[in-house]
Parts: sequence; structure tokens; C-alpha cells
Amino acid sequence: MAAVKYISREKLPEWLKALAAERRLLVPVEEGGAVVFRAYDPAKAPVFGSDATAPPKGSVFPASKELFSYTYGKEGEDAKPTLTLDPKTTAEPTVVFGSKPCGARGFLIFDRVYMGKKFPDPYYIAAREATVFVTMACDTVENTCFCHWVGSGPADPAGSDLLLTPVAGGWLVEAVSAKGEPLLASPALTDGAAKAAEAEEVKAKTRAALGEAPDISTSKEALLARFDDMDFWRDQSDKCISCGACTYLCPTCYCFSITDEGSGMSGKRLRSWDACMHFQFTLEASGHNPRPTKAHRLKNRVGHKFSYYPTLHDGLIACCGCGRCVKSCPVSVDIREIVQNAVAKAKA
Amino acid sequence: MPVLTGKELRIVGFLCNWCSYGGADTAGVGRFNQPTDLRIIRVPCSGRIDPLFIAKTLINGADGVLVSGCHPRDCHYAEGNFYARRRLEVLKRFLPILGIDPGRFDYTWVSASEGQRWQKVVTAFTEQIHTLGPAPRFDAVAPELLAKVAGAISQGGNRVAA
Amino acid sequence: MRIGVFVCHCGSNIEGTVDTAAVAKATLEFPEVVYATDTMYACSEPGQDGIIQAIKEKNLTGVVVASCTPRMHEPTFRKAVERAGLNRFMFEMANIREHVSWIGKNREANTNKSLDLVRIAVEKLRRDAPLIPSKFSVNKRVMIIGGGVAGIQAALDCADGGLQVVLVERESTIGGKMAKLDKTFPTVDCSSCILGPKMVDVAQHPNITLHAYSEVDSIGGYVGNFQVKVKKKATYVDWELCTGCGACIEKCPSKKNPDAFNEKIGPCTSINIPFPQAIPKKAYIDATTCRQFVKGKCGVCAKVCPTGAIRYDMTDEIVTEDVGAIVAATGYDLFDIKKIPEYGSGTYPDVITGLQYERLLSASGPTGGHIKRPSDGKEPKNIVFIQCVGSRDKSLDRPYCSGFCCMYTAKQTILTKDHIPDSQSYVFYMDIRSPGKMYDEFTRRAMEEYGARYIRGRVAMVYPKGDKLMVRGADTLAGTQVEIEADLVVLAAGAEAAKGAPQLAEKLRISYDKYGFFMESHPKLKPVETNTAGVYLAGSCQGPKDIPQSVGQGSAAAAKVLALFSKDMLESDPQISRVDIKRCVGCGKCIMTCPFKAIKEVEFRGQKKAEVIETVCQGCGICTSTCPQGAIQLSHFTDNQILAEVNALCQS
Amino acid sequence: MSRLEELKTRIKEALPGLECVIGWQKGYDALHNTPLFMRSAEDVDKLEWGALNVHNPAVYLPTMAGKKVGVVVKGCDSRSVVELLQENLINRDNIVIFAAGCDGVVDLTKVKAKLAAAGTGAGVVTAVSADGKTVSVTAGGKTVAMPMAEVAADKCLRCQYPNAVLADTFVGTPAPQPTPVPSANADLDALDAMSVPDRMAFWRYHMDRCIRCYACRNACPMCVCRDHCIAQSREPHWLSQDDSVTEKLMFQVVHAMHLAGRCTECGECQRACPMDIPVLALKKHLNRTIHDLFDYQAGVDAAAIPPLLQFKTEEVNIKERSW
Repeated sequence: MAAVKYISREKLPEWLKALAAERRLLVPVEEGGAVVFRAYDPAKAPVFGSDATAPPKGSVFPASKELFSYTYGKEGEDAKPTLTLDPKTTAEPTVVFGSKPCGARGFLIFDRVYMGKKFPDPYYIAAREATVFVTMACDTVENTCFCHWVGSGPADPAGSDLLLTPVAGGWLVEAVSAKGEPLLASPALTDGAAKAAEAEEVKAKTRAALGEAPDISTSKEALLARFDDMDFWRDQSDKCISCGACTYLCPTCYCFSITDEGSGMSGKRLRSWDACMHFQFTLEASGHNPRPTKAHRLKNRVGHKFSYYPTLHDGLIACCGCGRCVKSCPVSVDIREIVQNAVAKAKA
Repeated sequence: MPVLTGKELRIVGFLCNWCSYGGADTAGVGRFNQPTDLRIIRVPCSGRIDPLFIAKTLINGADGVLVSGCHPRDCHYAEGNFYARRRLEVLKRFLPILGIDPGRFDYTWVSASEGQRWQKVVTAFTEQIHTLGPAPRFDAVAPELLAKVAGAISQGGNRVAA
Repeated sequence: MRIGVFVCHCGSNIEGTVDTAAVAKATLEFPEVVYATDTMYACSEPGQDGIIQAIKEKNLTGVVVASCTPRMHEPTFRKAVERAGLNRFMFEMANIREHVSWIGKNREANTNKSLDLVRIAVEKLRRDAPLIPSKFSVNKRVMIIGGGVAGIQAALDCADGGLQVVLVERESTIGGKMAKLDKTFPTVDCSSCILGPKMVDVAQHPNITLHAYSEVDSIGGYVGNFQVKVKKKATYVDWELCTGCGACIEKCPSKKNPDAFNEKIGPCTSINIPFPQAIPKKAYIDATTCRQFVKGKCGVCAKVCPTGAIRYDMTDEIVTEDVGAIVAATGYDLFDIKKIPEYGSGTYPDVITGLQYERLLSASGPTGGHIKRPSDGKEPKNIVFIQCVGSRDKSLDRPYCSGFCCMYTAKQTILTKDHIPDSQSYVFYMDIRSPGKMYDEFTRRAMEEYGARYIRGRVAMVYPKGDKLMVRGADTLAGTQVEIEADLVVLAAGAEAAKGAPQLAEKLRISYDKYGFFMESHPKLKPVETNTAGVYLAGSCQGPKDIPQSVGQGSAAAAKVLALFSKDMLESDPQISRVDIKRCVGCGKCIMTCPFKAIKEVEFRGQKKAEVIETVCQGCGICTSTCPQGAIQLSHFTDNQILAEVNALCQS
Repeated sequence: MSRLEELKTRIKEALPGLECVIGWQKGYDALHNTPLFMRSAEDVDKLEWGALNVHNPAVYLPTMAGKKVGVVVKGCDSRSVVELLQENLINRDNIVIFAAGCDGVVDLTKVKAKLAAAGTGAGVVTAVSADGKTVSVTAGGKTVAMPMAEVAADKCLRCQYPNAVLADTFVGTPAPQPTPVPSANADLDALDAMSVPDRMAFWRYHMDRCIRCYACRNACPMCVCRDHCIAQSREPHWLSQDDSVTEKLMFQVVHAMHLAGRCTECGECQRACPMDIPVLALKKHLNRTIHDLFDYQAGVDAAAIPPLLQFKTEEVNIKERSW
């Protein structure tokens, strides 16, 4: 890997301005009490201390993406309409700056779905390739953090291009991918070799603060074993109110819905986030719904992340442990508890 | 082109079939001149007019919405305008808190015989909308205004500038 | 969908201010429009044929006609598209005449607006679904409300046509205003002589049930199946037993009550039969004056009644009549002449209304047909008639012409001369309105043969001078002030809507104008229909009418009812609400707000759901705007249709 | 016996005849309680009562139609139960209501702000204690004492019904009605003070971050359409899936208008919002309008008819425009 750099707090705006000059720069900012990723505005200080309320998922996979616009044309009477499609596959070069490792790591789960050989998704690929993640390793941990349960950690570089680790006066900057290296060229950055040891200490300390993770290595089998145990799922889902907060705030939830919105002779095709917690997610045209209750739906959400996806993808758990689903759930449904309950029940 | 740029504004009318649509017909039969901005959507009864249609119309960029039904007690369906009156009044008072000028929406009662009254209502309402001018849009709030309000909000804490 | 658009010139009515060809051409840019043309008169036979031909040749599956108001020709065009094999609901209209071409002259703006109206019609049509009416049975009984001459005629015609008729009359006898008249114009034949036999026919007709001294309390149901609650007011006389012998009237000690039948210029007893030819000829007690009620003791009538018919403990009774159609024939009332104090009515007893004068002329009236003025019973010599009292007067909010006053005043001057050959009649008038067969000739006779002096001008004031009344007014033809010494002043009080007419209209769910007259469905083409199916109008309840017009309307309304009842089953309008049971959560808000009780709660797989009763639903759509989840949708006016119209107007 | 202990005793007595009883228990950390579905005596032992019981358990009742269930309620929650009864969405015979006097619950957003001001965070809370007047929160090694008046939910500061308006079992002594605090309406007051164009900017600013998760809707006990909400249907098709401010705001208008005359201001919509959008202000404004126009307050009388589902032929407070 390339040289290790250092950026001071004072120099950071200079770097950010430089980055913003060349591309879209998304940084976490406070908005009405929530922290969200927005285009960098020098007048507004980014918030790096705590994890953003919403992860930077939308940078690559927007809440609603216009896949293409369409226009029907007609020439006079009884003519067959012509159809013109305008696909929106190009993506704006983007830097996502200041996400936590878990937020960036979420895209690893996406990549296997949208960049696989079977169904490569041009929209996703374009956006993914145009986006660079400058991630900040954590120096504090919250009650809802559980990245260490799922094979990650507070300084996990997976999915990131640069990793910044907080040290006294600023951050140690490491390139963790080839894509990230060019960003190090900024004159705002200085050599960071002297800070490397301090950074390692911060990483170790933060990791230690998380404590030991429980053994959930049997989650794949344990959850499958509960597949038909609807009493179990009723108990787990009793308090769930079937909203989409957990899904939409999840850095790894990649499901979408497609709708056409037309008016007159033109319109657009939208790909928008979908949530498996909603009744409509599996509602069939006939009116039948294979997942009619919230118990069915919560079973799917937990099962998908901790059993079905890992089964298909080399054991990779489709969860980055950021804890947003726990923290932002209006009724504090705790996915950790559900997985543990299933594991415990399988052992019993 | 939906409205004549620079001359007309986008005004949508929801009229009940039995009274006000007929009143507008009567105005036509009487050749009572009216501004051309208004586009009328015919519904069976003012009771059919979900206030959300009006909200949707205004949020989607109409400059004005005019609703007219039968006079109270004269509803062809006996009670539709009584329900409408309550719901429309609630909506009218709700609009300003959303940031929509309440002058952009009015509701009234015009009977099938009141062609002249219809002419008066359309003329007065159209004038009123022209005085207000084109409606500002939620998706095009001026950056300066947005910055001002955002500043006030972050000053005042998490939720509302207090 | 393959949509055809037809833009009508309506001669020059539309084409004059709308470029119809340009509109037609531009609509080809709208989605699913495959054919568009302008047409001279879309509603004419060639116009309709053109639509039919286009549907067949171009395989159209939906049609938009941009022309006049759908309230005029929607049924016409629906039938036309049906003749071409389409479902008649696959049709929409854009009103570019009443709402565009007739209200402004700017051709550019009108053309543009017309195109917008077609745009929303197309968007609505794209979301139309074929609708199939269902059928329901008709109760072939008809209710006539009001037993004046219009109602009597309607009742007799319906009854003769084989229908069961329920006739409801507010007073204790039928006959209405006509029964009070002495003679009728222009034939000067005896009013009660021509009306009497019709009244007897009503009484004797096996198909007619008469509820006299009764009022409509409430009306439920819909065309073919109305339920009318009729309040039979307490008469305190058992009409089953009353023979109309009149013994009670003779003995009644309370004799000085103002006689309503005689327009309060004569007295009557508290128990009374209004006039000798009354139908039904039954006595009733006016509890507001009867000593038994006012003072708690008397009982004379009960003692003398040979059949023991008196029932002081009688109460109002509600009877329910199920009928399939209703004819409103509630007539008119007179303008209150006290509202014009300068004419002195109320102050001077010898200022009376034309109808009071009829009673003075009538042989069955309080004076036995001798003209005696109310104040002193003297025979008047100089009689002044003042026209348009409460008619054609904006300042009194009575801008309309009452229509028949000119004629009856002419008649009254003639009758005056017949009764008192040395009398002189003066008539202050604004204009003489005498369009009708033999009408103008009749007024001429009044002037020329009977010497009535017509003075064109308004009366400023009436004031007393000794036992005379001085009438001061203008003669606008001579350009002078005139002052006439009168013994009696007769005011041609204008006609106004019958008392309680608006309240009845609300029960009937029909419209009325600002004066209280009922609104017909179309001022020219549907004069006896209303906008409520199964409810018809006859006579002056729709606006002032003379006898022949009222009778004509009575017959016309009867013909409408007979035509309606010629079918055993009626088709219901399929533009009704329908419930998507998948979406319905059974909260019942629609049931709570439906004005017609047309929605009921049903159980579906153990869950509560709403269900629309097809034949009861009237298609108002209150339920649709009440249901938060949009589970109940009014066909043809669905949320998606209205939203599509909104979007078309907002986004394009 | 404390309110909590008595509640537990009474619930245990009733439990055999019930599918479950809904209450609250401790959640994933000391700051968060979470709804509890009690099916066994052991479950009942987990029951909590106090300032962290922020959730409105009435939200679960319509989905349990047909089953006989118990519910533990605060005063505000009981109004939702009343409203559900009024709309025939639950059957009185199938609901057993347990209640106790409520001394108010915290607004976690206010607690978070206090912690942030003290240099720590809500994510690291290790202990919470409350005595009715003060809430003490220990986070990141610091203990921050917060006067209840400063961190209580707005609804508690203006609470008219600290004791359930409807209950089968009411334990302990009733709680006193708090004196209304002016700041309880700060959100609406602030909006009132703004110009109309500023309000448009206000909603544009806030709605922009809405993620359309519908937590506001699903936490609302009166949002009974649930799976059939018009926000997510194509038939009817009120809203598109566009990520635009207008669509997001339109949903808030739908929610607010559908609640007009039905909303009890339990505040769940705003509490549930993961993005901290002040959506309750819209409902508060409508409630004020409903009160001004129809002198009506929702959730007090199960026999009342909501004002928009009825009418008067003469509306005393509606002054129509004359033209």
C-alpha cells in the first residue's frame, strides 16, 4: 500500500474543498437533529463524531433512481406511436467522505448482487465505480454497535478506499484501495508515518471497547431450523410495527421496486427502495400474499441477512453490524436478540 | 401548452354536476364573459371532493383551486355539501401551515340558476390568483430562503425554530 | 384503448371563438388518441352517424366529444356510441361551448383552453371501464303532493292510466287556489263549475287515495321505490264517521274566526268545512280557536254530531306510503301586501288582494256574491286595481312577472261591471301581459266594452279621505299625476313560492331557485322533470302559471310518470360506488356518511366489510372521499380518474 | 404496593382469560424500554412502569381483532383506545384495559440533546433512574440529571388526562394533572410565527430527509388502513415512488387530513420518525382547527361521532366567503 498520510483538523476544509471542486462530495451534516449525507457546503461543518442517522447508501443506490425516461411520439392519425428511451446509466463521480466503516462495508453485500456475473446491473456498476469512500474509523462505540459480530470491526477497511483514523489533532489517512490513492495527492495532506502507531492504538482500543462477540456462527442453520416455527416468529415480531425504518436505514438492504410514472405521452421508470417489512413487498397481483403477517416478514429479514444470503455468498453475513435497525426502530426491535434467540433455541 | 404563458395562471375548479357545473353552464348560456384561466373538473357532488385532491393539486403546482357545490340544504344528494363544507373549511385552514397561501383555495356555493353569481365568483377568484401570482413550489424553494429557514432551525435546536 | 376525438363547431357557436380544427389536430398528440376530427354539429344525425362510422372504421374503443355541456347531450352521445357497439360509458365530453366559447372571445385562449379540456377528458376516458346497469323493480304507485288544479289533473290522468295514486293535500279540502276563484279568464266561466266535477272525480276514483289535511314528513328511497312518510294532521273529527252534514258548524259557538278559505275577509266557525263543494266534505276543528281547546270546555259539536264523530283527543298520525314516483304540485302563495305600507293594506280595510276580491265576487263567498266593501258593507262604485304589487319589483326582491295578474284583473273589471253596472274600474298597470289564446282580446273587451280605465303608471300612495280612499299615481302616457277617489282598492298581489316549498324541495332532494320555486331539469326541454329521477313538477310550484298552463303541466307530469311506469323493471345508473374488499378494513365510515343508507356491513371470511346496495346507491361519492384507504370507489369518478385529470392539468 | 407491583398482580390474575397483555419492558439499553407482550407469568415479571414507557400500545390492538387481549395504558394511550372503540375497529368485549396514573414520559430527542450538551451521547447510556421530578442518565461515565419538565414529551407538559379515560382496572392513586407549560406548544407556536413562504421552506427543509419508511404511519394507532394505505397503492394511485419533497410532504398531508378529528396527539408519529422530522406539528394544527370549528377533542368519548363524519345544517363557526 501507498504511503501513510496525515490530515489535521485545520487543513481538513482545504482538502474537502479540493475534493468538492472536482466531483460530488458527500459529507455527513446535521439536519433537524438527524445526520445525513449531503453535498459539501463549506459554510456547514460536517459531523464526524457520531455515526450518521442514515448511511451513505443513497450515494450509490438512491432511494429513487430514474432508470430511464420514455417518450411516445405520434405523427398524425392512426400512426403507430414511436417510443424513445433515454437511459440514465451514467453516474456522477462522487466522494463519500466521513462514513463509518460499517456504512461503506454495506456495499460489499450489494456488490455480490449487482456486480455478479449473472445479472450485472449497469446503473449500480456505474455509480459504484464512480464513487470513492473515504471512511473514518471509529474511536467510540455505541450500545447498538455490533460490527464485531458479523466479521467486521470499528476500523474495517473492507468496502472503503481511504481509511481515516482519528488521532490527536487530526486523522491518519491510509489508502486501502487503488481507487483511493489518487486522493492522497492533495497538498493538504502531510506524511503520517509518525502517527501510525497512535492510530493503531486507537483502533485496538475501540475494538476492545466492543468486547467479545457471542458466537453466532451457527446462525445459518439455526434460523433455517426455525423456518416453520411461526410461534417463535410471532414472539420475535410481536412488537414490530411493520415500518421500513430498519430496511431503509440499513447499509446492506438492497431490495427495490420498479414503477412507471407516466403523464400524457412521456414518463419515467423509477427504481426505488423497497422494504420487506411492508405488506406490499410480496403482495401478488391476485391479492394473495405469501408473507401476510409481520411474523413472516421479520422472519425473512433476519433469515435473509443471517442465513439465506450467507448460504449463497460464501458465508458472508448480509449485515454490517451498524445497529441502525436497533437504534432507529420506533419500538426497539433488536436483531441481535432475535439471532441469539434462534441460535439458543437450536442449541437447546 | 397548458396555460397561456404570461397571461393565464393554472387554476383548477372542482364543480358538482348538479348545481355549480350547471351554474357555469347557465353563465355560458347567458354569455357572461369570464377569464379563461379556470379548468373545470366535473364531479357528481361536492361531497365527492376529497380535500386531498385540492392539496395534491396545489402541491403539484397549480396556482389556484376553486371548489363549488350546491348551496347548503340544496344538495342533490341531500348531505354531500354539508360534509364538504366541514372538510373544505378544515383544509382551507390547514394550507397556510404547509406554506400554501390560503388565498389560493376557495370554496363556495353556486346553484344551477346562478349564472351571474358564477361569473362573479370566477372573475373574483381569477383576479385573486393573479394578484398572488404564480405559486411558489416546494421543489423550487429559493436557496436563500431555504438557508435562512435552515439557519433558524439549527439555531433553535433539533426540530422547530423556537 | 383506441380513442376518437370529435370537436364540434356547433355551427358558429363554438367555431366562432375556438379553432376546432386546430384542437382536433392537436389532440392526436394525446395518448391513445388515434382519430380526431372537427364536426359541424356533433349532435345532429349526420354528426352522430359520423361518430358511429368512425368507431366502426377506426375500431375506436372510446370516444371524446368536445362540444356543449354534458348536462345537455351526454345521454345523446352515449346512445350513439352504444349504437356503434361500444359500452356507453366509454365516452367523455369536454364542455367547450358553455365553459369556453360562450364566455370569452379570445380565440387563442379559447382554443388553448379547449385543448386542455379535451386533454382531461382523454385522461379520464383512459381510466373508464365499461359499466353495465342492473335492473330493479318499480312500485307503480305515484304520489301527488298538492291538490290544486295541477295536482288534481295529474292525479286523474295517472289514475285513469291505471296507476294507484296517493294525493296529499295540506288543507282539509282539495281545490287549491282555483277553488277560490269566482270566474276564470278569458271565458268567464264559473271556476267551481269546471273544477267541481274534477274534484268529485278524485273523490270517487277507485285508484286514488286522498290524504287531506296532511303533509309530507320525510322521503326516503329512490326512483321506483320511494318511502314517503305522510303526517296526517289531527282534524279532531273521525272522517270515517263524519257525513259532512254541517250540524256542528251550525251550533259551533266560536263563529268569528278569520276564514282562511275566504282569504280572511269573512268569519268562520272553529269547526268548519271550508266550502260547500269541499272534497272531502268533512269537518275539522281549528284547535287554535276552538273553545274546547282554548278554554278547555265547550263540547258543543260533540253533543250535536249525529254520528259521534268528534275526537278531541285525536293526535297527528304518520302513515308511510310506498310509491315509485312523486309529482310536486304545491302551487304558490301570495305576496304579503303589507310589505308595501304606502298602499295601506292592513291599515285600511278596503285595500284588499285580488284573491280576496274573488271571494267577494263569488256566490259562495262571505257576501254571497254581492260586492260589499269590508269596512262598512257598502257597495263600491269606484274601484281601483293596482297591478304588479310584489311583481316586477327589484326593490322588493320580486323581479319576476307573476304572469296571470293582468288577465284576472281584466276579468275582475268585467265582473265588477256585471255586478254593479254603474261602477267604474281604474287599472294602474306597468305593461299588459296578455300572451295567450283570446287573452289580448279579453283585455281589450275589458277596456272597450266594459269601460275599465287603464292608466299606465305606478301608484305612489293610497290615503284615506272620509270614507274614501285616495289613490295617487302617475299617468306616464299623459305625463301627469292622477288622483282617484276610490271606494275599494284591489291589489294584484304577486305570486310567490308556497310556504314551506324550500323545505319540501330538500325532502325531495330537488333544487329550488332563490325565490323558492322548484327547478326543472331543463328550462325548455324538461319542464316537468327534475334532476332527481322519479320526481316531477306540475303547476305553479315551478313558477307562476295560469290554469290552462297548470292543467297542461299536470297532464305532462302524469305522462312522464306513466312512461316511467310503462317498464316493469328500471335500469339503475351503474355509476355507483364499489368496494374493493381486499382493501376494506370494515371501519364503517362509509356506512356512517352515506345519505342513502346504500352501504351495509357484511361478513367476508370472518371479517367485516362494506357492501354497496346497487339499486340504492345514487352515485354521490361521499363514501369515496370518506374512505381513507380508497377501498370504495365511485365508478366513473374514481380517485385515479380525478387524479389523472389533476395531473394532466398540473404537469403538462 | 407500588403501581407496578399492583399492575403485575392484577395482570397475572387476568392473564389466563387473555391471549396476551401488552405493556412495556426494558429494552436493549438502560435508556430504551420496548413493548412487551405478556403471555406468561414470567413475562409479567418483566413489566415496567415509568418515564421510559414512551410507546403507545394501542397501536397493536386493531391487528389483534378477534382475540381477547389486555393492554396496559397511560392516560394518553387510553384515548387512542377510546378512538378505536368509537370507530368500531376494536370490540370493547375483547379488550381489557389496565391503567395507572402517569407522571409523564420522556422525549428521547430531548434527552439526547441534553446528553450531547453534556459532552456525551445517547448511544453510550449505561444507567437511567427517574423519581418523577428528575431523570438521571449515566452515559460515557457521566451522570446527567435532567429535570423532568425539561425532558418530558410535549404531550406530557400539556396533559389533560394523566389517568386513563377508560380502564377496567386502574391501580394506585390517580396522578395529578400537570400545569400546562408554555413550551409544550413551542413547535406550533414557532410555525405560527413564521410567514407562509417561510413555512414552505421549513417543510421543504425537513421533508427532504424523509426516507419514506412510514414509521410515522405505522406507529400511529389511528392509521388503521395499514397494509392498504393509499401511499403505497396504485389503485388508487395518490403518490409516486419519486424521492421528491412534494411526494413526501403529500404523504404527511394525507396522514394529517385522515387524522383530522381523530388524532389524540399521542405524538407517536414524530417519536417514531428515525429522521426526527417534526410531523406532529401538522396534526396539532389540525386538532386546533377542529377544536375551533367543532369544539371537539378526539379520544374522550367512545360514543361521539368524529366531526368530519357528521355535519350541522348551520355551522356556527364556519364563516363562508361572500362574493
